[in-house]
Amino acid sequence: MLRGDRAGKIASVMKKVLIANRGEIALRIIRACREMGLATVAVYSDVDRMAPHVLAADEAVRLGPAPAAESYLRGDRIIAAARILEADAIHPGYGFLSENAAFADACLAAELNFIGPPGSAMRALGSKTLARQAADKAQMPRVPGTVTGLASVEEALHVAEEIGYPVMLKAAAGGGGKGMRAVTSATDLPSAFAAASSEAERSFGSSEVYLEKLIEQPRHIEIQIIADQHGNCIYLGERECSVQRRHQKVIEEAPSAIVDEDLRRRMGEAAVRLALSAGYVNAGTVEFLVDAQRNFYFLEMNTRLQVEHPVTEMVTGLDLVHLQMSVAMGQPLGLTQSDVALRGHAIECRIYAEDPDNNFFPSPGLITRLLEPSGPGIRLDSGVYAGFTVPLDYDPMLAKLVAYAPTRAAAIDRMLRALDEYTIGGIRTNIALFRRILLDEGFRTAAIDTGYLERLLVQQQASESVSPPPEIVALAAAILSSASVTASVPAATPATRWTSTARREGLRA
Amino acid sequence: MLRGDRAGKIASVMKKVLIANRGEIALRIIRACREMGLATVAVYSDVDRMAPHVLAADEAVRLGPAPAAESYLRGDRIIAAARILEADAIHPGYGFLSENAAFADACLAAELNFIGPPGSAMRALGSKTLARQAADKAQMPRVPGTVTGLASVEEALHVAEEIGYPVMLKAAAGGGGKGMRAVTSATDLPSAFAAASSEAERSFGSSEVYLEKLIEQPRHIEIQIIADQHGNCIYLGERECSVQRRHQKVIEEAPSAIVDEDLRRRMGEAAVRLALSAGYVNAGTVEFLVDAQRNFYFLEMNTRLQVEHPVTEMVTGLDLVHLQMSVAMGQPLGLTQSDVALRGHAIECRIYAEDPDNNFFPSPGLITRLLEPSGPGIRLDSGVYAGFTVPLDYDPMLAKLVAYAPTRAAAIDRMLRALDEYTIGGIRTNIALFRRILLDEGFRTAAIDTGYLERLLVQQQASESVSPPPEIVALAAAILSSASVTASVPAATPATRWTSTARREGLRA
Amino acid sequence: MTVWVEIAGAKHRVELPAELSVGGEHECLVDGNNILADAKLIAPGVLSLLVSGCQYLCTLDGETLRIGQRTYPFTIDDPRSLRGRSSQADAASGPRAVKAPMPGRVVRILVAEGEQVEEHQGVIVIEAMKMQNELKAPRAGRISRIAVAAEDAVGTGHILVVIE
Amino acid sequence: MTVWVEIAGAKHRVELPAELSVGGEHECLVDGNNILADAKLIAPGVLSLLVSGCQYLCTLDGETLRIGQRTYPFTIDDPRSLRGRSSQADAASGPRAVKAPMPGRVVRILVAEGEQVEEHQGVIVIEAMKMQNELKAPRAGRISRIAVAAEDAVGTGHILVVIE
Repeated sequence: MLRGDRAGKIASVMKKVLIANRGEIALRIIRACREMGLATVAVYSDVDRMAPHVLAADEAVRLGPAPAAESYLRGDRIIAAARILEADAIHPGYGFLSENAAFADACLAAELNFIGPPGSAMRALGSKTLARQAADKAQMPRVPGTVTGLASVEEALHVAEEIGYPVMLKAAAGGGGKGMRAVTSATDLPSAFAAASSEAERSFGSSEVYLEKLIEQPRHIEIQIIADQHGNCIYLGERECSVQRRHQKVIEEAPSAIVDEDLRRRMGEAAVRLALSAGYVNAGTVEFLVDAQRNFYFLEMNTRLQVEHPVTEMVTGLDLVHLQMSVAMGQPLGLTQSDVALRGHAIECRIYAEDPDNNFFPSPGLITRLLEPSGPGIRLDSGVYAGFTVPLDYDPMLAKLVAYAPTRAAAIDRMLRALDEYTIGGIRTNIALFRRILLDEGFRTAAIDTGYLERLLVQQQASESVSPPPEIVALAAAILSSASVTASVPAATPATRWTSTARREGLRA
Repeated sequence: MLRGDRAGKIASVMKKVLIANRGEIALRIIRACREMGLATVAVYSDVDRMAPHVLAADEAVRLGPAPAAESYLRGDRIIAAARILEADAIHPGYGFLSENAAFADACLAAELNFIGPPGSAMRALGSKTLARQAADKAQMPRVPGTVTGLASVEEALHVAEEIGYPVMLKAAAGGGGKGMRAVTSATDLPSAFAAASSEAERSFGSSEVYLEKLIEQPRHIEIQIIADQHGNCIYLGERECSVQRRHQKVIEEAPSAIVDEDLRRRMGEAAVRLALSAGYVNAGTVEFLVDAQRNFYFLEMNTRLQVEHPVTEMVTGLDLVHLQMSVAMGQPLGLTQSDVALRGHAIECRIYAEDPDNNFFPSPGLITRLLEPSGPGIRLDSGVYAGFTVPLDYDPMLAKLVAYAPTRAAAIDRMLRALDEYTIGGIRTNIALFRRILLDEGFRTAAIDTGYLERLLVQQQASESVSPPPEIVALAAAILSSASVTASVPAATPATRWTSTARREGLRA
Repeated sequence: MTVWVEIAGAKHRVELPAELSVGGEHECLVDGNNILADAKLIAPGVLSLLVSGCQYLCTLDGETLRIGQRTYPFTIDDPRSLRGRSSQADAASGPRAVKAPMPGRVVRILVAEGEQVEEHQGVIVIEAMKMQNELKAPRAGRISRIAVAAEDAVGTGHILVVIE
Repeated sequence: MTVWVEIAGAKHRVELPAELSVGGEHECLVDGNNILADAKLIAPGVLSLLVSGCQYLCTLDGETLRIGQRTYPFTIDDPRSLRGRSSQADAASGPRAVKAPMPGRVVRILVAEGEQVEEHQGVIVIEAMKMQNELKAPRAGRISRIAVAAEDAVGTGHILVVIE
């Protein structure tokens, strides 16, 4: 299972890592490198010169203008930078080039250690249709349906008849909910097929769609695996990510409230079988849908570190990025399945720059004030600071707030406490939305599925019981407003012409 | 073992907790209350109106002027405040009134639930000589020596002859190293006895001294216990606190590198026996000295929550303050000894406002800039914020930084990473000192005892290998200095007359 | 100093003493009721208000006040304030502009000048943070002006399209 | 603009361009050597310096510069700077003052005016943060003045005792 002599040679000299990403995940990886005594190289686009990941790195290289296609997606420039600065490894993070098999291959060709699976494993498991074939070979339960693209609407009608309505049309190259259509009867299928195909073509450059039985009110539960170069592969428990909006995860937790030891073992062993069948190395995640009867169905595999990996770290006590590096250096895992035990409960909230009160519009811009939660059981992986201008060019995730406690109920209450401490001024965020979810009886009883949040959002919001009297609110507003106009002395730490220029530059971008 | 009907009645109505403390521990307790749905009352002295614990509380009451004797030690005012604001419980934190049996009794008399042990248990275990008698009854190993005060120098000479030199003279009412003298021969004993007695008289108002065999190069290792009102008592593993300066703990960790399962069980069972023998309820710590042969000797019991409790929380996954509250409400522990397992390793650094480069002089004052570490495995329990003026009236601890990782080596390296991220501007701190300790081979190999740090401090400091070139340092100094004089525009968030006034007030205090 | 504060449709008259900066408690009048308040500014825009033992940590973010986790949009009617009454420009009749609700880039313009549109009909798509957002017509009418072109960068409040 | 910087006894001549605020790299001269630097002020007193690919996060705290975890005390010789050269007042001969190294309260005065003291003899005890600190005589001599009394509050640099 070793990746050959060349990979072995590469792996043996890992001293400097280039992090081909930005935001909180780049910072998180830089921190892991520092903890392991590895030097770090950050890359940045023009709007990210002052981003936290650049400030945390030992070295930094400009990639290009703001748009990702001209910067963070420029694999050629990233590899060139790694060679110039003599980095011997590249960590891709998530998103951007992390699941690009050609980039993984190019790294190998440039004698750079790509911290992730080999390109071949990515290809085998990256396409939804290929992955479904691999899942069948690994005797993994999956949602009934086609494993290859549908040639015509006639084939779609035929398959749908066989597996029974309702069914779901999905883009083969897709993700993020695009090119998806739920169909409840044969009459609706032809138009849905045309719409899904054309949306898939527009979004992914391929009109290929396939068809699956629609699982009603499914939960999204995924298994974290990690494999070394010596054929060892273990699972690190599950994460439940059923709280989603427009197919984007909003809250994740570990363990799942509905997964018991037996189900965990069966899902975990299936995930490990799939990974081993494709020669998988490094960290990966196998996603499943779980129905009301706790049947699980293979959904897809993510061949990279996931956004929500911290909840797994909290309940296993392990550090996934450290493990990724060790594995990439050719070291054996040093852990067997029986060494992995889950303890307590962890919840993660994805803090986004978006306005829940206004159609969830994105809200980039200057962060004028930042009060961050901390203390017992709280972990904050943030990618911003007060004075940083959040660019409009990348995804709106500002930070991940994680709460750990002995029980799920205590973790929820701890998260509420931490959210109360969290203030991000200058831009809109979804912090208040989490409060609403975490106080909701449905969430608290774990009565959640992938449609849960959308249902909650159309409900009337209950007003909270405790609230300051109106005259206190009026008084506070009056005092704070007066204070802001009676400013007459210079600030204790005067801003300089530089700062102001920098801010203007940031805002102009 | 129930504390009678009256205590039962009190315990059943816990809805609002007054926190009779300040700084990071008050904030930590307020956070726990919030997580448990309990309302909070902060108390403050004149210099603490803007302290973080006041800003975090639901209600706040002024106690008096800055000196602790006129504010945080005024039990009468604290109890009066609790009655006026209808709090039903008081958490004393550590220090101040936390080990004051009369205050615990006064709370009970005022029908307030004191979150800690009953006054009777404090009395039995609080005095060093009484505690040694209790330890003997509980068949606990202790350092050979007298259990009562020495009547005369003749008795001292007689006892020293019996147990063998070297011996240690200690003040019975003492603590913090005062009234202590090491004696290596009979010739030195009379003068040392006179000196220790008079120092004890001056420091503690009692000249009573006792005598123990001197344990050479001992490690300080302590056992955390928790007991409920129903006679259940368990131990939650050990903490090693051997890194001390002037008998003050500087770094603590859990578990101890030299404690194995068998030693942990023997020390833990001894600690539980002692607690049960005195009718102990709530959290407590039994301190031991451990010699090079891993013999352990009872030192003393701390009848309260300890500063260093977070390292125990990290490795057990439990929350000690939550448990304290549950126990005080009369609930059974809900845990047995076999439920307690240690996982990974945690280290705590006590961040002090003091200047290691200048005799460790205290350094109170305005915090002008604050960059705090966070991310994987990092917990920060802080009692300050940027813009807060650290008063000169209380102890110099600003925050506790805790690092958790699967192994001791990884926890050390993680702590180094976190210390690199930590900047406290405006006052001096001991942050750089921790870097020195954590890079020292002695600490890294756990070759530590209570004299370790003092020995390290007299050594020449090795210069670090990696360092920016001098021209870069000069350039940075030049640019930052120029920037601070060319300030020509108002700050983006102008300070107001209020802020400035507030800061002047803080500085004047 | 007297300030009028409008919160959730209700107007409150607040009288503040001239010098709140001196330590201790101050008498403030809210709608004629005396409130003894100990107000401390912790940082610009962050206020600790202590009234009858209750402590409120209040933060200001633009035109929104936050106390605990609750937020209160408000307006101030004070000649010395930087914030005047809310703009009356967006009246129900007359030309209505579709403005950018956030900074972003124009992806597609879905209408042409002179075209008649329905209320809630999509008129323009702008993109920020990998999200495309279709902006709708606030009322039925005729497109009198298209102020931007595809690929243009726009800031919050930037006028995109005007409907008459 | 030319600035002289003294670090660890060595003086460096630094020439900065007049306008560092425009984005990108700038030529700076340090001791005559050209350094191409991309300098960004992140916040007041916090600078990110990018030179030949290396990134240095530098923070200023009083007269001390910190880069990474290392600190460098320095002085600036620039007429426009707020910080002049370090004071020459503490010369080896002449009267020497014992100053408060921190804010605190005077606990005990261990000497009397006119008394002869040895070098390193304790002269005064001040207390802050629950710690008593005995301050020593910087040289042998006669106590010419005691400027404070027990229980006095003192600030950093406050003159306590003068030795002639």
